[in-house]
Amino acid sequence: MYDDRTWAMELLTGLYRTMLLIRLTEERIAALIEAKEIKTPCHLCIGQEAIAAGVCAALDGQDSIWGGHRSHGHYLAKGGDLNGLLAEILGKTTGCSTGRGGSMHLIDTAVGVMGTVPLVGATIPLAAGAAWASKLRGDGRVAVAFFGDGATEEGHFHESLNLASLYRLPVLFVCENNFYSTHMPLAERRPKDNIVQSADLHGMPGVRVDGNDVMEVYESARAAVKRARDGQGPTLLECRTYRWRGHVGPAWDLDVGEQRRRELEEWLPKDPLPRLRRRIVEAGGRLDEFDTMEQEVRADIEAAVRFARDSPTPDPSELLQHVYGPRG
Amino acid sequence: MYDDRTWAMELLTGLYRTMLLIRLTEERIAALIEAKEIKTPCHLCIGQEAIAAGVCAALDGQDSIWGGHRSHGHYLAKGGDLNGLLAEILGKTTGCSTGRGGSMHLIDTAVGVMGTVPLVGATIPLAAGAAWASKLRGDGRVAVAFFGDGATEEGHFHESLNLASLYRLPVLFVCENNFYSTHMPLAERRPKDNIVQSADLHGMPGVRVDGNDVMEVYESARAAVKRARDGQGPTLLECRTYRWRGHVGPAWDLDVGEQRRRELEEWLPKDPLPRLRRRIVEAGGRLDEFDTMEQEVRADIEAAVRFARDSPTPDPSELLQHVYGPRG
Amino acid sequence: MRQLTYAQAIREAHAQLLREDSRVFICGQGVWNPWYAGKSLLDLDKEFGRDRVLDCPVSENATTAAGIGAAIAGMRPIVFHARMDFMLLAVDPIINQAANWSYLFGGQGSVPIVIRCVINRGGEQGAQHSQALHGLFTHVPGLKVVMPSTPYDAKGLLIASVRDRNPVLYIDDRWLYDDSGDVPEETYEVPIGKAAVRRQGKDVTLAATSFMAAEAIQAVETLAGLGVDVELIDLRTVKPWDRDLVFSSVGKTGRLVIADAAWHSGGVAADVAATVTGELFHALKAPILRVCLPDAPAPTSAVLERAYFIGPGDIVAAVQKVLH
Amino acid sequence: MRQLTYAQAIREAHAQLLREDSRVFICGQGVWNPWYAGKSLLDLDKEFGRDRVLDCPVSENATTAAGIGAAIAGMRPIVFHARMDFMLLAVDPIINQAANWSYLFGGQGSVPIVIRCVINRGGEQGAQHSQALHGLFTHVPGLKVVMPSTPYDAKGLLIASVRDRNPVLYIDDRWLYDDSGDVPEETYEVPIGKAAVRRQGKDVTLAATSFMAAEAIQAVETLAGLGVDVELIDLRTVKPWDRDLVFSSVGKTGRLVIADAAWHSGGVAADVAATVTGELFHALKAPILRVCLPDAPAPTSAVLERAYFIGPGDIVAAVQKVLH
Ligand SMILES: Cc1ncc(C[n+]2csc(CCOP(=O)(O)OP(=O)(O)O)c2C)c(N)n1
Ligand SMILES: Cc1ncc(C[n+]2csc(CCOP(=O)(O)OP(=O)(O)O)c2C)c(N)n1
Ligand SMILES: [Mg+2]
Ligand SMILES: [Mg+2]
Repeated sequence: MYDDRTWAMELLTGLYRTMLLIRLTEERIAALIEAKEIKTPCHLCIGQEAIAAGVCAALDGQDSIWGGHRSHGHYLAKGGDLNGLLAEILGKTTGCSTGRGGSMHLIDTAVGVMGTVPLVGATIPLAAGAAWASKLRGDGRVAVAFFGDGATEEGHFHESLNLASLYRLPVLFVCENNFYSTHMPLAERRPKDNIVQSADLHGMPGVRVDGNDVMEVYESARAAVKRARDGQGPTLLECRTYRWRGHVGPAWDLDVGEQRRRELEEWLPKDPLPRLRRRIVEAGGRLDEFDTMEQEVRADIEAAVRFARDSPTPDPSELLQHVYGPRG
Repeated sequence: MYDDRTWAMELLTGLYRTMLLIRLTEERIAALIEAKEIKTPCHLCIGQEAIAAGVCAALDGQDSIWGGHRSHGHYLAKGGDLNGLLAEILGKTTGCSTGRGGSMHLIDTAVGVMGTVPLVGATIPLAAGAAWASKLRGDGRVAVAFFGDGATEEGHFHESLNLASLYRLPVLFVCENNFYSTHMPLAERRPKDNIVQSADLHGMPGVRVDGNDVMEVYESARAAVKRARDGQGPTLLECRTYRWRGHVGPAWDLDVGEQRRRELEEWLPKDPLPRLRRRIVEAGGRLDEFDTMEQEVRADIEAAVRFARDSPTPDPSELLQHVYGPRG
Repeated sequence: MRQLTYAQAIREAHAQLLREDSRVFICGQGVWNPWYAGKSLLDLDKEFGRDRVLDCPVSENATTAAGIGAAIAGMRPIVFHARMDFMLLAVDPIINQAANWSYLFGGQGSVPIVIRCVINRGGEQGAQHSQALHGLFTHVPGLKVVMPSTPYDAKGLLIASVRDRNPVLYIDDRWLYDDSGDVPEETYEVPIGKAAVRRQGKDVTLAATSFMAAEAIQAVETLAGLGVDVELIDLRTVKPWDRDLVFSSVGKTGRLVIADAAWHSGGVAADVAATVTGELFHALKAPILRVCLPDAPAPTSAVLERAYFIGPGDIVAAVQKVLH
Repeated sequence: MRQLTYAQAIREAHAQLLREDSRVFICGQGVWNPWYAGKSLLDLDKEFGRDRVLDCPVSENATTAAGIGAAIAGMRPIVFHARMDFMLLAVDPIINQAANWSYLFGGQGSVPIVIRCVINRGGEQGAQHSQALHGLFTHVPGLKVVMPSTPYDAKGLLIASVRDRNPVLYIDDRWLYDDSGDVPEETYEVPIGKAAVRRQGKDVTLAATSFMAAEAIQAVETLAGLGVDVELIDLRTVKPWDRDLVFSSVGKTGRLVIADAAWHSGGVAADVAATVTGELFHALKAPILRVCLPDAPAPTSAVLERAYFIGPGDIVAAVQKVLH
């Protein structure tokens, strides 16, 4: 099913490195939460790394992404500054949002991370709007909205798909269907497991993707990006995956009982990292390179933690800055 | 296609009488607007009478209906008091809303007209809520939401369908697709002419109906009502029809140009009244009965106009009554 | 008397209402799980069944509007919003429909719904998970808005709200959930629209809402120690707020400070100040001061949060200011 | 100077902005048809094309939010709501996103959007087609809210709003559309946050908004005839409103009446009254009165509408009251 020409080793290892960076960063954050060093609520994406990595690998630097409450991975996959992420989560001035946003409000406009905000589904129409801007300017940029299965229950999800399709906006709607909205399983929130079908209703292609297969995610995203750049409008990707940790925080969240335990047993083996790793090895990748890569990534993360710890906290005298932007 | 056993002559003439009452009342209102006797904005349903008549004929007195800005027909079809309608539109205390609501806010709870309000799509979730009440009480009542094609662009249309389907609520979603939202044709507002498809997305049956064929409307509604009463949940009916007059007021609305003129030429021959009339005659109905019926209906309407004219206007001293209900 | 926490009192009121009135049901996000509602709804689904205690999809607008429809149809729904911020998606049915319904049908329709929402701020959650937005709703005729500050009122106001035939916004504050106090076991109502004098005093009237009414207890003790005799009024209902009680108190003290942990511009505090100036001007001996949040969104970093949120110290300072 | 109507002035501002700045576009319901917007957008689609002047589906939330996204991405959208009532469906993106965006990213994001909405009341339209809801938004930090009352300001404030880097609510009033006045042909800005003195006076300060500022002209003439010398201030911007000008005027007159055709409880009038009482108390010689709508939804029947809406007579009465 894959177009092998695209699977140059650099691409594979790049995808792996991104997923590893996300995984290890999230685990480090989990440890910092348990150590009570982090207070801001963190929604970890461990287990879902392939979606952020695969989609962002299909984008250019100019393209924009928009996320939600669970967006550390999106931020990192798009190239968001690691120091800025850790510093933000620790509430420091050097944070990507200057310590005013915390884990749920991330930004790095230099690399196209336009904003992540925790109102569920809020950035779906914002991304459509960014795509609208690109269409009006003809600048060829694509916008991506990352959101969860729960977000598809908000009416503006449908309003946004209709607008984007009607105006053929260059936007990707990437739904990370991890089958839960907080403690609520998908089946208790909608009659059918058919999120992807929303695309057809609104007159755009919808693709259901194995969200734990980074290569499948990448290929689907690349096709959708091409469509968008060619002026053919939006695509909905339903990436099916699973959240390993609790809705918020580091706990393994077995509290919600038997169902979760069974599901985890089924999903843990689908871990996207070993899957790509096997593939890389098949393609002739050398095992020792993984160790080097892991050492490098861990070093970066530790450096970021040090940077964050050493950074100053915001000065209370600046509390009222930035309520309004420039010129007012 | 029709189950002939149901087509007793009383049913046919009853449906005809309802449509005639709506048609002649709307035309009378049109005349009163032109005579500047009516100030409140009136959205006439001339041409769409079959939907109100067909759906309401499938309901019991206990069942509730909920409407929008274009709901004179729904009110009358459900048995709403004719005097109360005219008096309300003329702003009198004897109006169905005591002169506080005008044309766009009608109520007659005695016959199950629970409320019509002009925020587009607003009563879609309200009707779902009434059905929710019936499900919790087990009272076997069905609720009907009447709304237009434009209302399906509001996100809460989708939210409501999902809720109603998930909880199997006894509700009918009756979309009167007249292909316009004010001056905007359907094709300029959504990529596909596929409103009925929303039903499948949300896991309920969707039926596309010729909204100018009252018998087809009645049969589809009856089947949906049965489903609802049997606890099988909601149904979406997309009734395709056409608005003859302007979005608001009596004008024939040719102002929006060629397209409307062509469409009207195509739709006027589909007038639901002559269609049923032919059918009744085929079934042995006598022509002179139509004349008697028309005289009776006109007499009722003139009596209602007199009643409205003779009724007092509200007393300004009562301006602040009913801001809060009883106990408050 | 028996002690309950604020959260337990809310839970007990829900349970008793579900028991006494088959028309009552609860819907909204997070009602099956303590994550959102703390102990305030704990296991109600197990006790009363998931038909009457319903955890809903992420659809604030339709969930709230469906509750309104059910209320019009004769039920007594309690729609739950785990955070007031999320309820902004439901402003349309609340203001356009629930608030107007009784009036525009000349009293023939009524909307006996309780829309319960939680102010849940701090903890480095930031701007979109911290807002105290009651000031948006107190502007709107047809709505009632209550904000209990004690376990006793939390129970009594919820019961009164559910029994009221009008749409009532019931706003509780997550920061109060662990406070305990006397709570009778039987059902009782705390009347909507009636404030409570928490302390008699002659120097200054301090009118406070919700969490600030709780914070004020400490502030007035501090002030008493400084020889300042404060009359503390807990508004309890912010729409309609208790003009009679506030007026008679200010008539006596001639001084008024209002403490409301919402943005300074507009809102309840401004309405109380404006009304008193308009109608009791000649009794006033000093400027009316408002102790409110700065006109800024909530930051996350703990150091900024400490600078942003207000407490007893701010009240003490304001009271001293109106005395000199 | 050249005369234009209020509606023509708004239209000209739109046209000039579309011409001068390729980032500007207009979206919303009814922009292709005079039914909703009167002459205020007449034929702009024909002049600038339907890509930049876009008549949208009935999706207030997504249309507004998409405008916000486009603004964040560098455009200068003007989102149009033919009635403020309908905008309640878009309160979530306006308050949760647009208002907070700059702050919660530490100034790295900005939302240079204009959300234009129309107060369109009377004519027996009733409660859901009459609301003047600016008082909901003046409570919210991060938003600016302007309400022009003259053709000159209607043009100048729209231009200033579009050039501002913050989210601005531009609220015009359908009842003003046919008023004419001097309007320069070139583009100019009326500064946001600056009120205008419409008449100098020494006895009473009358601060009015939008339509009431226009009605006030007649009221102050009547009062002048009665020997009452009113200083009339048109607030023009209601968030942030012009403290300096209001304070200096009240400092001179010692008396203040505020006229705002919105509900009496809460809202802008209450904020102005509360702020003046808090900061200018010792300059006040009389109670501050608010001339506002009663705390009730709008009725339809013409006789009730006449009793409900306010005008010059109500202003005159209030001014006379604060003088005696
Ligand atoms: C508008 C809104 N409603 C409710 C919430 C509470 N909430 C926070 S996260 C969440 C779950 C969303 O589920 P999903 O979209 O699937 O994302 P996931 O957490 O699974 O990544 C909810 C309901 C919110 N933040 N915003
Ligand atoms: C929430 C809301 N948005 C916009 C409007 C303005 N409006 C009034 S009627 C109408 C057209 C609705 O079209 P449709 O639902 O198809 O009903 P029809 O008029 O065709 O019967 C619109 C957009 C409104 N009343 N409410
Ligand atoms: Mg999920
Ligand atoms: Mg239509």
